[in-house]
Amino acid sequence: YLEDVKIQARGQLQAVESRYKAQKRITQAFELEILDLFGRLEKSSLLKKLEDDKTEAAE
Amino acid sequence: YLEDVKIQARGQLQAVESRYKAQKRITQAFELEILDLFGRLEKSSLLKKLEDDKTEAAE
Amino acid sequence: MADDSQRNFRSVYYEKVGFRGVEEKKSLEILLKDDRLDIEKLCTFSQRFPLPSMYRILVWKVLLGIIPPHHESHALVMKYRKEQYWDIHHALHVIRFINDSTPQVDVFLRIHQLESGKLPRSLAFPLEPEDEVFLAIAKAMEEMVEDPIECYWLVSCFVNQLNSKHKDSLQQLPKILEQYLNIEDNRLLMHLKACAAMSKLPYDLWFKKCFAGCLPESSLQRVWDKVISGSCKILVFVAVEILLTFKMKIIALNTAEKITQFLENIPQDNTDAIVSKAVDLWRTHCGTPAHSV
Repeated sequence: YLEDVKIQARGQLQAVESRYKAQKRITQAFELEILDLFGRLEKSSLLKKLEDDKTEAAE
Repeated sequence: YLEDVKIQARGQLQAVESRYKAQKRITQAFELEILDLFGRLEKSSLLKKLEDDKTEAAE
Repeated sequence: MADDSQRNFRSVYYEKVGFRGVEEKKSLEILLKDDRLDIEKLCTFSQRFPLPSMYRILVWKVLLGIIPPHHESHALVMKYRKEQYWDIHHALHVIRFINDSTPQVDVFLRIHQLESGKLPRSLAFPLEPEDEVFLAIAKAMEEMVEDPIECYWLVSCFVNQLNSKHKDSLQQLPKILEQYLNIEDNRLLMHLKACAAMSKLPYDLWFKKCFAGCLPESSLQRVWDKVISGSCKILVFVAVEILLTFKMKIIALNTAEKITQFLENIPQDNTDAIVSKAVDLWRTHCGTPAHSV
């Protein structure tokens, strides 16, 4: 009977652990996304700056 | 002793639960950041588009 | 043992005279009534008999470890599974990998990729061969399972099972196929070899996708019963029976390309009989199914 309780507990624990691991994967994916978005934002503001400079130089 | 095992099992379950919740809070913070970055990126590309249109109109 | 063989004889008899499944269904119901499900007995059952369709999904979920043996925990564990599904689903929305019009199977793929740490950096990346396998299995499973969350878990755990437990055996299957084809129909094997078709048979469709996209779902699920309960060797016998069934057609074709193309699109009207024959052949060659892998 004791064995039974242990097996039952393990069954539940596995499911909660899997949910926790998934949440961790999400955090990792979000981290990458944030880095990527920062990169794109910087590139776009750099581009903008370059264009502004060009426009100024032309004027 | 059986009672013991049950208490232990519940303790483990709760520990993973609280780790899950902590992780979820991180995810939520990251989510806000991502939404913000998307917003800024869209604004900057919108701005760029507006300026491009202006330049084209001026030419 | 005597009891066993007698029972086997009886159920074969029932199968023949059309009472198929009456006794089996009852014995499965008894197994399913246990407070703690006996995984091994459930495996043995589904190795021996076709699962009654009303219990199939439940048995698959137990065998694939989606729900644990204890009845008492089923509701709680399914609640966790659901939350996990929606957590990832929502996250994929946030990073714009899916939207409201993304087809269900693509949603499943992205969830599975994220869970296994294989989400590509961009949506534009081409799919990997393993993604194609996942999608084929998901499309077939979608036809069998109504609830999307249940369906996702079944696909994901089935694919994981194929990639872990069955990985080595799956690679052996083409060779084993040749062995059995040699026994069953040497002339057909010679023809396939003469056309250099043996190396070009649709092995990915047969053994990696487990016939998803090849057989209609009603036949397919009877094959998957055996795979999920532990035997991937059944796949070889389904392939052998496909070859035997369409022998005349195959003999008439004389290039590997034509043969492969035909085998990738076999007629769908006779597939139930093919699966039944494959199960019989598997029994003949592998003895008591419970002990074969």
